[in-house]
Amino acid sequence: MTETSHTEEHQHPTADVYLRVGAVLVILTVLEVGVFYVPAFHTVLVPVLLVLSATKFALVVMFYMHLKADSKFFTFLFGVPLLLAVGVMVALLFLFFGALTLRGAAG
Amino acid sequence: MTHASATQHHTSMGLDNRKMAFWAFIGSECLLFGSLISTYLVYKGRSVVGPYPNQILNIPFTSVSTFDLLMSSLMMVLALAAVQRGDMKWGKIWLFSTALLGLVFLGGQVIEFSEFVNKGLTISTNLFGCTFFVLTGTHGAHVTVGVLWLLTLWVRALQGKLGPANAMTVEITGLYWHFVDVVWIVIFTVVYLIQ
Amino acid sequence: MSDARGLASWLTTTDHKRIGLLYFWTALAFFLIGGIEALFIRAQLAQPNGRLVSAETYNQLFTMHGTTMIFLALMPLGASFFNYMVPLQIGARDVAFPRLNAFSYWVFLFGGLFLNASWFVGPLFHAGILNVAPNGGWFGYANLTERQYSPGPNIDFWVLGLQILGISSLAAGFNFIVTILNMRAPGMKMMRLPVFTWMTLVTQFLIITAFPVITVGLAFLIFDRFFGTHFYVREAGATPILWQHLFWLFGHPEVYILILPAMGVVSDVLPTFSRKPLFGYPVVVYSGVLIGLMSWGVWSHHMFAVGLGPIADSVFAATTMLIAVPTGVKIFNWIATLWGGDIRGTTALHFAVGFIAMFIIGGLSGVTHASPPTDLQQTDSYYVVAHIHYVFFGGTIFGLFAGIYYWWPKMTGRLLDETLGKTHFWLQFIGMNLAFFPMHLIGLLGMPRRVYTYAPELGVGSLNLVSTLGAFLIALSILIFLVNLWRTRTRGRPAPNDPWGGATLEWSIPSPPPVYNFSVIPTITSRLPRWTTERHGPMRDPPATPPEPIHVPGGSWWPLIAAFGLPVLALAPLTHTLWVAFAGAALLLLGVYRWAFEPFEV
Amino acid sequence: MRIFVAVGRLRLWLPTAALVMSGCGGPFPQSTLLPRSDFARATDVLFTDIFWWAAGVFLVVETLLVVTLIRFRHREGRAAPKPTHGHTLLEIAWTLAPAAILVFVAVPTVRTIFATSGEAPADALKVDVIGHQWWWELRYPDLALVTANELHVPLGRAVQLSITSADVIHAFWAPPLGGKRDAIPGHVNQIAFRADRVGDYGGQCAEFCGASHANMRLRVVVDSDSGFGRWATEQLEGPAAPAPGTIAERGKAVYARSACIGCHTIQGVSPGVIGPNLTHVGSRTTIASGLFPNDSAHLASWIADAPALKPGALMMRMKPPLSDADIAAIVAYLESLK
Ligand code: HEA
Ligand code: HEA
Ligand code: HEC
Ligand code: CUA
Ligand SMILES: [Cu+2]
Repeated sequence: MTETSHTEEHQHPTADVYLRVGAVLVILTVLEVGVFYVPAFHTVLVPVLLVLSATKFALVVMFYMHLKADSKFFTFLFGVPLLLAVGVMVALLFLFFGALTLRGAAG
Repeated sequence: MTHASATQHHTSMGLDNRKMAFWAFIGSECLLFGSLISTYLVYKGRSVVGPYPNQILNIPFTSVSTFDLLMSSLMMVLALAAVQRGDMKWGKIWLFSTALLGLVFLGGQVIEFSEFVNKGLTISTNLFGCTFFVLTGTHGAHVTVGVLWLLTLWVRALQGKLGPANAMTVEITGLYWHFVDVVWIVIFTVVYLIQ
Repeated sequence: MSDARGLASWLTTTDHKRIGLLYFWTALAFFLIGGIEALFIRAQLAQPNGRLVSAETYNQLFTMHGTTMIFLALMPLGASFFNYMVPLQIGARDVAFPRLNAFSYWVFLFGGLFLNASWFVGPLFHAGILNVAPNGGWFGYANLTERQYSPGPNIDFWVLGLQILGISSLAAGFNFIVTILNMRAPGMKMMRLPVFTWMTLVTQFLIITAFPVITVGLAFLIFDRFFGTHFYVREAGATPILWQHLFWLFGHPEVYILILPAMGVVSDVLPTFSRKPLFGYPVVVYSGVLIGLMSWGVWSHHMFAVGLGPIADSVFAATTMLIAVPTGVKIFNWIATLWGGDIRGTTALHFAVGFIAMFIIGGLSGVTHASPPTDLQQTDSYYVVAHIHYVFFGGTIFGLFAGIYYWWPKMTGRLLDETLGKTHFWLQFIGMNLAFFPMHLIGLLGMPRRVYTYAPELGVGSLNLVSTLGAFLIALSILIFLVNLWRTRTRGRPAPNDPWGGATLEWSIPSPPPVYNFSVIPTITSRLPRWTTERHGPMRDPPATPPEPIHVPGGSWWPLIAAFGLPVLALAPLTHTLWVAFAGAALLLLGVYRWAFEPFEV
Repeated sequence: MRIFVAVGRLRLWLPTAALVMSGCGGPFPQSTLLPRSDFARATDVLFTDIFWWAAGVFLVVETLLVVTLIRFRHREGRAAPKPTHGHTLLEIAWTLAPAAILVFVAVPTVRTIFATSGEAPADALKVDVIGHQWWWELRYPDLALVTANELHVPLGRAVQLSITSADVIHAFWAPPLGGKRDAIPGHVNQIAFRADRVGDYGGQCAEFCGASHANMRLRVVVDSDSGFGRWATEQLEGPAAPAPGTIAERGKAVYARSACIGCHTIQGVSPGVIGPNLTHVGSRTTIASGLFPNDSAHLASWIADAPALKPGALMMRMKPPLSDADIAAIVAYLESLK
């Protein structure tokens, strides 16, 4: 937690940047759907999709929601709960699908 | 939405009160959607009767919806940029098109839901129905609130009550809208593409 | 408006101090209700085969006792201090969002009334009075709480009521996070914040992250009960264990939500009365943050009997035991604060020390729970009930009473009577040990919790009788406290700005403070602004009259109206009437829109 | 480490203290402090171990607190205290010390977790335990034997319980034999133990399961090996046929034309599965999951109006009501089913 007492006017990106990010988002979405339909990718479908959608997620958050340029504190305010949510998700998946258990009843 | 602190100029961290509250709210929403998505995932493949996801999810249709929502996010940032530079003509246009694309998305969801119901999948048919409808329905409810909010701003703009001085209000609306968009990015991948 | 009197001025108030008082009195009332429920429980269990209440009534009593104490008494009592003290401690004129603050209070009040209305509205549901109150326990385990096994409206009241209360806590959470981070007086750096404010901050972070999880869990249950979904229905392939995970993911952070504010109070009270700065301030602060973070990784320790498998059990045992470390660190720092001090045995100090002494017992029984094999013999027995009450009663309640005796003069301008106060303390101290210590043995001797009766052969009759006597001794002590409050209204010694010689900002202004709190916003140069330290002289207190006029914002009806929409909304599923839902939504929308566009200045 | 376990065993004062405090004396049929199986002993040893660590911490910290309070209490004329702000070494010390103690707690904990995880040798006696609102169904799959509410196990032989539920969540708990496991619909949980003393122990459902949770009790009878064999053989026989002309025979006829058959099994007489199997109900010592002694008076009032005796009992009042004579006949019949 930093002590910023002065008001910073954050430099928001220009419309140009917004458009370019938009284009990348569209391409990534096309890729996602494409990967889904190409049988050759089926073995690596899940990791590829996860990477692609995480990239989209990050792009929107960083550029459209300005987290990249805005106060780091907002990143903290968003990032910690996000990490908690991801942690909870991973933990529950482990608990339910027994990867963590020898003979867990929860699954 | 509260203007309680609109006139608050000095803050200890140099950050706007409402914006900070809103980021905290978004953090909180992460856990809301995190719990919903976790539930969807842990119950995946546990339905004891059909229809099952691969029999019913319409990928081309939803891809279009996804595209639509992404574009609405783009409109939203353009609206913010316009309002910030005081260009209220384009501000109004972009605000309205954001709301419109949101409405299109909701329309798509209505079509999708009714098609599923026709094919025999309701909220009480099986676990897939329960988790799918509650997750996407919660998302849809967020979109609905967003559309109402955007239209409110648009009307204020038409009335001439929205200008660069309220850019923060538009920015916060945008934060909400983009967050709803990123949630959809996750849902689209996790629910639709990873079957 | 500022000094306005009359009912309307309270209904529309946005002054954090008035809202704090509203929270206090409401929470105190709910505490008495929860306590009376506990007395019925104890009277029933005073001997084997008790006949005072029926099984059904008993199940409602302990469910409402737990729910009331946690959500309607302790959380809001904490909230009353957040409201009243946090702005004063950071040198602010109000919270960041005063109307949102009023909204939180009204939602809490309506949620509490909604839950407790269930005691009386049985006839509306073709049942007797005292028949439709929630009866599934405070953690409402599915699938017992599904419509199939709980057909009546009992659980409906519980799920809908908790959903409403969650909104109140969330709204307050965002508000206080922003208040603490952004409304600090110049120079009030984070590491100069009073520890109470720090712990409030951590608590609010826990609230805004933990409550969404229970919201989702409750929403599933609501859908199951009203709309035919199967989130916890085994026949559909689901499992009731999902509810347990969602509940305890929330439930464990929740217990720290309840203890951290009390730890904050103790950290403020001890330095004042030993005339020594808090020992290891940064360590106390960081350990609080750490406790908050770690509380997210231990939830399955409530589920050792579920059979998650040895690896999961081991992992959760380890994370749970680890929490003892930052907690212990706090305890040692408190003792080190007292060490070498000039300890004045005021009532507030008695309660703060009582907190330390009793909380250790609760913490240590927690560690015996943390070991899964031993917990298999303890879980769902009275041993857990003993643990709960040592941490809640010995911990939170003692801490909050320390806060009450400490801050009462600030809040009302009158000092509480010290003799009555110490009588209260000693009776409560003895009473709680009589009431709750035997429960360890009762549990180890094999009495499960949540039983309305037990067999004489169990051999725990006398122990239960002792426990019941202890409970009534606690009741006596609480009566003395109430007498003290009552007498003080008129006969209490008027409080100066600073009756205790406190180091923090709230003591620099009159008791009770004027509407605007600080005639001049102070500039802070030290962690102990009002004390002389090696490097700093004491600050100059703000002048009695403001050098320039201070504008105080007016009140608003809209938070109250918006809040009222929520219980109306909740009535819709209960009464199966659609128009009620529309009415509720309309009220909420109307309130929010008018509130958003109402001119309001700070 | 060893030392502390040894010291721990000395903590026999705990049950003794309980005896003294409770005054009424007598045995404690559900005590966790009088372990009667390997499982219960393992957890008891661990508990003793942790208990002493906890007691040590308690003594040290509370003593420190009290000494501080006395030594530094306010006295007139005392000089202003020195404003100390902290001490890094101290902080490190009181972080590490508890952590070190916890290692001594955690290691045996993990060891015991694995030792008590419910795996039994292949030749263990298997019993399926099924929780119902508010009674226990007990099945011995290898013996093709079904009974209720009174679990018989042989001394010294490994027993494996597979625990589940037919409706809501319950928890199986027979404290002298070991810790509880939840009975969860859709899941099977396991407990393995080897009883080491003949006796008659109490147990009880430990997870809140509705109106009569308090009344969902259980008896565990640890028989000698031969005793267990005798019991099993008896249970395996068909139901005793009442002698012609007796009141019991009339009772059988009343039973066979009443609603009872819809819910209860009596081998060869009725196939119901909602309530407990009554084939050998006469051999049980209690009825209604350990609530009442199995005598004619209780049986009669139970059959007349079960929910009046046990709140919420899912055996509703018979409609139309049975006459007193009919009830007496049924009671005689049931009592004949040894
Ligand atoms: C204010 C609330 C509060 C607090 C602070 C705690 C604190 C702790 N709790 Fe507790 N707990 C509850 C409220 C709380 N609990 C409630 C309400 C339930 C029951 C819910 C229900 O079922 O209804 C429960 C149940 C519960 C369980 C589940 C029991 C069961 O149902 O089977 C467990 C298991 O691990 C547990 C563990 C702990 C631990 C390890 C701590 C630790 O944080 C304690 C740490 C503190 C200390 C250890 C003392 C001080 C430390 C020292 C002096 C240092 C030296 C110490 C050592 C070396 C050990 N608690
Ligand atoms: C959160 C805090 C909290 C507090 C403060 C208390 C306080 C008390 N609790 Fe409670 N308790 C819980 C939280 C709390 N409890 C929870 C979470 C459960 C688990 C519930 C569940 O299983 O679902 C529980 C369960 C519980 C049980 C177990 C029930 C069961 O399992 O069957 C018992 C039994 O003795 C009990 C007793 C008491 C007693 C005697 C007090 C006393 O300390 C109460 C003292 C207060 C008073 C006595 C009030 C004073 C009133 C007056 C002086 C009268 C004045 C009257 C007027 C002005 C009109 N509690
Ligand atoms: C609606 C189903 C139902 C009917 C009909 C019914 N019972 Fe039952 N019975 C039960 C259930 C359920 C229990 C277990 C109740 C409990 O212990 O909570 C039970 C328990 C009993 C017990 C105690 C068994 C034990 O070992 O504890 C006896 C004896 C008994 N029933 C006899 C009868 C007789 C005789 C009739 C007919 C006149 C009858 N029941 C009709 C459901 C039924
Ligand atoms: Cu079955 Cu409690
Ligand atoms: Cu916990």
